[in-house]
Amino acid sequence: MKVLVAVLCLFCAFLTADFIWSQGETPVRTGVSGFEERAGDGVRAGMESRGLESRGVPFDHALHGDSIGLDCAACHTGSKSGARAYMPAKSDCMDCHRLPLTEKPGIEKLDSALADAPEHPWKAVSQLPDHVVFHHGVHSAAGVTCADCHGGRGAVARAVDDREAIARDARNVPNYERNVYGGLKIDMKTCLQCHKGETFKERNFKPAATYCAACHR
Amino acid sequence: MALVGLLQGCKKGQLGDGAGTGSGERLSAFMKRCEDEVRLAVSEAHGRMDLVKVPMPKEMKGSLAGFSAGSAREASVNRFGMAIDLDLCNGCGKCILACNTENNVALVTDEEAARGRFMHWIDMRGGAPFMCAHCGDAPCEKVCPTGAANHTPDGISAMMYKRCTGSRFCGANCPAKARKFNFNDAQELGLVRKLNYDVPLREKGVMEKCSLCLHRLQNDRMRFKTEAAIAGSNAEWRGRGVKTACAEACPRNAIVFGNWLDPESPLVKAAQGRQLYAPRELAEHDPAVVFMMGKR
Amino acid sequence: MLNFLRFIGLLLLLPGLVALGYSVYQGPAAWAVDSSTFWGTPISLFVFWIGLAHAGTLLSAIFLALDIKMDKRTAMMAELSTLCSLAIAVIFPLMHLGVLDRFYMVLPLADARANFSNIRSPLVWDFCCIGVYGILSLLFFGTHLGAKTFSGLKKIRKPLAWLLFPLVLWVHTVVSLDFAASFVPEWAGAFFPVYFIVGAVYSGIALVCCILWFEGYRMRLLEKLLMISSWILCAIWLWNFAAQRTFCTSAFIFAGLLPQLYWVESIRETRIGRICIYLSVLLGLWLERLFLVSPNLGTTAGASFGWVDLGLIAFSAGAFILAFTSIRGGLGSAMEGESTFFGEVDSTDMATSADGSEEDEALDPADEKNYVEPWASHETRTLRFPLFVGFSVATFFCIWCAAQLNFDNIELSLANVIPLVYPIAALVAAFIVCGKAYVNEVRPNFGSVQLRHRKVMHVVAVLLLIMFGSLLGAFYAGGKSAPSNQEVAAQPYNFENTEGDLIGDADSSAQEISAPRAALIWNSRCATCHGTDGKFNEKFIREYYPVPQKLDSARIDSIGVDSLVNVILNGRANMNAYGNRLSGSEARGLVRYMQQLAKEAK
Amino acid sequence: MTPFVNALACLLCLASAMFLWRYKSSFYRNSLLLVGFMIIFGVFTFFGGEMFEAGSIPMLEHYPFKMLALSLCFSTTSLAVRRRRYMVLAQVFWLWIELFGGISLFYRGFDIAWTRIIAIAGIAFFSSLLSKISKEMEFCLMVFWIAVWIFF
Repeated sequence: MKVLVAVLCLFCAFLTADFIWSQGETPVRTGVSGFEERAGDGVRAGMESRGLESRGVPFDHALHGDSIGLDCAACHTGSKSGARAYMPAKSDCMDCHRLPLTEKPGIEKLDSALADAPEHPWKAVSQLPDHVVFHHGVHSAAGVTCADCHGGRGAVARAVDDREAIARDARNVPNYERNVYGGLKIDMKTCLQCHKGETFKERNFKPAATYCAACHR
Repeated sequence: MALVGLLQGCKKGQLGDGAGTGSGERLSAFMKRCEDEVRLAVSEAHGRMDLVKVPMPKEMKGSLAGFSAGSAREASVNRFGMAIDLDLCNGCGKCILACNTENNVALVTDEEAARGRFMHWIDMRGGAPFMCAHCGDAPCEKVCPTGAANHTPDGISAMMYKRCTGSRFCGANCPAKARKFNFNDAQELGLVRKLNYDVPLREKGVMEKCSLCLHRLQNDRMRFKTEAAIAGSNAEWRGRGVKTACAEACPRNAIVFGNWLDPESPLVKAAQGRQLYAPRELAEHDPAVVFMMGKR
Repeated sequence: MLNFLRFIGLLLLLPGLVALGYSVYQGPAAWAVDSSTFWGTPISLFVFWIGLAHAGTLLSAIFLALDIKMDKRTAMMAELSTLCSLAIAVIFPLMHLGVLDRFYMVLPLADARANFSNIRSPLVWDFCCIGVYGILSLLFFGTHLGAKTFSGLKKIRKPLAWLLFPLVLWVHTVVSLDFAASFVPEWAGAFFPVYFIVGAVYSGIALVCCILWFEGYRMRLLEKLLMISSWILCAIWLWNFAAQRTFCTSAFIFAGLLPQLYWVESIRETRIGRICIYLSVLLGLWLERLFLVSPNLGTTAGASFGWVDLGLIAFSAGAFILAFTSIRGGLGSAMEGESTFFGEVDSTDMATSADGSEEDEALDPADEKNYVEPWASHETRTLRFPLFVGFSVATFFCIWCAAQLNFDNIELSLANVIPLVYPIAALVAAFIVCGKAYVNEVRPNFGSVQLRHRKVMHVVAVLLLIMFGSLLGAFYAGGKSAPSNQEVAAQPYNFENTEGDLIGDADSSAQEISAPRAALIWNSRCATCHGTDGKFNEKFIREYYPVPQKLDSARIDSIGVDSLVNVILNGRANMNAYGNRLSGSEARGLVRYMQQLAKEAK
Repeated sequence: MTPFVNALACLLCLASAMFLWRYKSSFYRNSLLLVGFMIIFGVFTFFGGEMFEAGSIPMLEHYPFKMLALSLCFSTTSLAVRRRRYMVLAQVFWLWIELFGGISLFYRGFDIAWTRIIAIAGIAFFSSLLSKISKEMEFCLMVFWIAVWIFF
């Protein structure tokens, strides 16, 4: 009995302190953004807290993704070649949207919204700490897909509240610790695990550099 | 005139961020302060370097044998360093200014400046720039309790500021005293601006020193690896084409940056047939930043 | 006397607290350090107080281990002085740090981020040794106190003493390695272990003498040891001068010459004379530590000594006096044995072992081999077995260390981990010894303790466990790191080029970017319509867009590079203008890539 | 330091050990002797090791202390009581000086004499197991110490 109490004390204190200390410890919350049309206020508030801001242009990732053969890098320039994945500028949207694309109702509304939109309709604030180097391009070139970290499919499923899809997603992808978007929860531990080749074994990633200055400056 | 001033003031929004805005100082004025400080540091420079001859830096001894498969494979092919040509250098101090703006080096308060204590990563010693030599057998790294000072496989003695507790053991153990300690909270005092987003600002209480423009090398390495993977080539990254800020800024090209293990590197070419020197206290620690003078 | 001491302590402590607060707030800039003198007053205070901390246990434990009789009161005083000065000592290396809240990073445990401290550093050894020393001293003192209630605890005092004996010397050796392992010319010395320990023992004996003086009695054996230490230290100073050409004159006067006044009988036999000698020794050794830690102090190159430094000294002295007197007053007669001496303790009954006791100052029995009674079964059970377990744990620890990520590209020598071996072994062994004593002696007799006390003990135990658990949890969680909050809006024009290539004018359209880069740009910018392989993005094109021209080698060649670049940059028909998003060299690279794709498509 | 001077040092230790722990010699006499030896050893190292000629030779920094330890080792053979305990302690003292001196030199770029350290540790451990130290055993130990000093 006494031993039980002692172990319980130890364990509870450990968990509590760990929890308190690690509040806000995960600096990088990766996840696809912008289900403005469907998302409730909660998601929007969450977006704002993460420094994402949309200026009047509704956007749905589900409509723009694989269904029409578009790559993330088409809008998020740099996400497969550079250090940062940028948000699209209005001119990037207008590459396609200057032509009438569908007959769906509401397209005029979109057109007028686009016409009024500022030059940079979206703005994001980097969540990466200053001392961390994360190069999107090199990870993409090594075979890591956007959805591995940002949880593309899971996020889409969640957005439409498709429980079955969420379950399927969970079955297909190994059960790593995930953030609210279904992407990999990112902190130094998970970075290192993957770099050492401990996680994502099924994907045959090559082990990557693990010395400090590979990712820190 | 007022309009020009206003425009200058507006530019701040693009270049500098919140750091140091407490003073409300304009960027141009800040840059002027930086220049003045460098000028002061150059004019106050004293002391001589006691140089001894050293051979050309080679691979770091010993430390790389244990590289496991998971670690960087490029371990053995790179060792970055610099050579400073004392025949060309006239001690103008442009390298110091370039370094300061590139690496967001903090200014110091007036009384510290009066005592000659600057945060500059490059000091003027004996009329020539002197910075961390990135010793292959670095004494500072051995004694760092947290491992904040450590070596990359590419031969850079790197500093992880977030891991630094500021015990200052490394500073005490550096034979050349090339390390600087952040005594002030420079951000709070408005002594620093984030002129270069690639380099994080250092907080109060951590050590800093020349990083051989680590961020430039990191960026180039990432870019190279991305392109190599797309092209399907197996080429090793040799850091070709990268230059440090000081090397870039030197009007007489007296500072040459390169890869000691790459025969095509400008550094190896420049050092060929020249006599290399290092400060006496560093000579036995296998420095990667050396001085060139005269023919061999 | 106690009240007078408390008054003095308070008088020193209050201004000292101001200095302490100021220097914690201000950071290292507050005291005498600068960019050439990195270590200042806190470190010299640390070395000084840790030296004082040794003497108590050293005297008590070694006397016990070597069968030299010492009365309980003196032993308890010595142990208590050890604990108090240890508590003072650990404050200083902590406040010396530039970033205080990262002190836990020195601990050699892998945290949640797989970070591991650099166990090659003497500071890490320091941290561990002092921690273990603190715990063991506490256990030793606790068993001494508890022996009154639980007589069975007396049995483990001797095994604990044997564990402490090497540990005491080990700790100060490791402190000396902080200096000896460095490249600072004034600090480099392979003889530092001996040097430091003689200094520590010397100052510690002086402190115990002081305490006994305030208690109102004296111990001639300690005085003898004090004098002998002074001679040995002088001899070492001489050697220090020969080896390094440095000599601290003030320390020599206060700790070398003045104590020799002890030989004048009129001084030795008056209370004032004796206390002056003790205090002069303490002062001299403090000056020596200061001189050692910051050799440039006072010279033009060095930093200058200010009020904060004086305040820190006052704080340490005041806090020690207050802590010691209040615990002494609180414990009262619990510290005194049945046969308390009120008067002089003579050393006549110790003459038989006198030859041994003088070696002690400079001896370090490193491990269990010193427990010289051969493999008696009792001894094996009480000490050899725990030590064996301890050494095994230490060995496993070393192997585990070498497997850490930090040491992937550093070869970890045996010399890097040896200083950690004994503290770990001693800690484990001490826990085993005490645990066994708890199970065998304390628990069966627990009923005899008053109910109220039992409840208090339980609460304290639970609180301790909670504290330990939360510390562990906090350590494992690690610190936070703030996001950069840099705004990432749309891609800046021509950004990719300036990011990588740092030389050359990237914008001059005569140059051309590399093929892989062109491929990357193609994939993100052009593949939307033209397809990654140049054969259109079927899904998109069929549905929405007029079909663009097919990639055809002959056609591309006929149009020519320049006009194709023009099309990319300025647009034509359904083709968009990319002039504000791509540079000339990038467009040129894209054309080259198109030619390549067209060739492959054939 | 030449091997000859090193051997001479060993002889000096042996000679000095004769004076320690004489029957009925006082506390102060013994310690004064120790201090005197300390100084003699220092002077011997200073001149014999030619320290002032070659600048500072770090290997000699703890040489006088090693000599003192060796001398203590020798002297314990003549103890009347608790010979084994103090013999082991003296050897461990020697071991301690060698080990930590070696570690501090290791950080300054010198190799550690592991064979020497292991030899001393081994003999210290095994002499702790001896139940009775006979004259022959004493002689063997002394020969062993001298061998360690000169050859290892």
